[in-house]
Amino acid sequence: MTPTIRIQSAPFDPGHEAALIEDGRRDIGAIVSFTGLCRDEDGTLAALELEHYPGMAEAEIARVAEEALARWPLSALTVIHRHGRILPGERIVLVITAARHRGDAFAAAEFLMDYLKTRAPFWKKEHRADGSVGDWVEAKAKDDAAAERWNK
Amino acid sequence: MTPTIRIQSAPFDPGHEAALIEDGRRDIGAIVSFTGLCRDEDGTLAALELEHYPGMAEAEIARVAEEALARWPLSALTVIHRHGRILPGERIVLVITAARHRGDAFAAAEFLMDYLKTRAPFWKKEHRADGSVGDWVEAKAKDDAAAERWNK
Amino acid sequence: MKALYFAWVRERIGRAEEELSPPPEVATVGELIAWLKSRDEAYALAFENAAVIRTAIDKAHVRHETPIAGAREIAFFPPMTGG
Amino acid sequence: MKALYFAWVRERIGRAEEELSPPPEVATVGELIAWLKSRDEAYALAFENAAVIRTAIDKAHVRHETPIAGAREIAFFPPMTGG
Repeated sequence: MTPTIRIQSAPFDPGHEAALIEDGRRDIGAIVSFTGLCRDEDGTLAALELEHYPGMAEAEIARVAEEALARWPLSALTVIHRHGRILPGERIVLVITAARHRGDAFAAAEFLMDYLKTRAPFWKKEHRADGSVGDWVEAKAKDDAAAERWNK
Repeated sequence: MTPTIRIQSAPFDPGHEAALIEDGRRDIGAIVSFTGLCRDEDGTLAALELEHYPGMAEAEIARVAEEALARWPLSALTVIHRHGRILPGERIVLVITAARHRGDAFAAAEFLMDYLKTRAPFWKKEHRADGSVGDWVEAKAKDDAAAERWNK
Repeated sequence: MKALYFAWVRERIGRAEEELSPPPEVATVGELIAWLKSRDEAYALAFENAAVIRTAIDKAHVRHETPIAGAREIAFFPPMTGG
Repeated sequence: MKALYFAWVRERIGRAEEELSPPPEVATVGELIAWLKSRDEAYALAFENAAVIRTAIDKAHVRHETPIAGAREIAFFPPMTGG
């Protein structure tokens, strides 16, 4: 099974991507779809600018996907990550896992997100609503800890 | 926040339901969508007949949803469960959780599925491809164990 | 009180619902099951392994030790297999 | 070898890529960082906290102890914040 991996500036449609996986199959019992969105609770963010390392982003996500396929019996796997300018409320990342059983689909999706957060070469810069260029988003220790738990 | 809960015989569209949750919001960082499908790997199943206890199905899912809302800070929550005749490859159940952070959305979705499996009053009967009426699907000890882990 | 039966409990008893008027000494869900079981072969078959039977009073799960006093609707069914 | 810089490493150095020809005694990624740091103030600022700098050789993550021999492309960047 070859995972679907795309790095793109264009928006994506999670429902469409899941339907592509389901289509015509009778062997999938569980589909888990994770969508990560650009959040701005206090109204100070104009946009996030997502920089990435072309070539390595695809390669690294492919390595993480292979790791997931080695750990869990998956029927299908899709990862889409946007780059460029992303507005509050817009989707940034999509992970879809399909499996016979729900436990495998859930575990693989969570693993993929934890690893993408800490290993995929993307960096977020904030553009503020007041027109100024804000800071680069700082990596969170919480994300490292989340990825670390899969090594136990 | 009032969860969306629907028990219906009609099909549902997971992408549409997630889009309804996302629409116009800037405070959601993570959406986890779980779809459970009717599986038939060996081609012997014509359909599943899903019997349910009207009234109690809605009430019990509402109780499980309230329990999830008490445990995790969720921005939105949708549960849809079909009843009646369901063909292989068709969707049976949908759980969508939205939260600021992905850990809460993942945990709540998995909790909801584990509890739905063991507490929601639905029963599956198999109709075989050879025209015969098959068995009632037996409850799995694995599902009880999965629900039990949330009590720790 | 109204009794409801689901899945193979319903099939074995041969009906989906009925009115029950148990004698006053039947105080708990478990005693109601024992009373039903003694009615005829169909009930005996439905409740032959009483320990696996799940029960709900007024649309909420209850245990076999739960008193039935005040119940308007009581349901009997196998372990759930939804989701 | 080709060097690539991303995010605030790129901003501090003031360019996204360049060709590097380190002297032969520069054997590891960490030594390459130390060599770059000594070039001028921009590099010194970019690599002031060398421990946080992540590195990749030919599009795969490597540690600061990794030898650079044979590397065609080496990239320097802050901890990732995608997803």
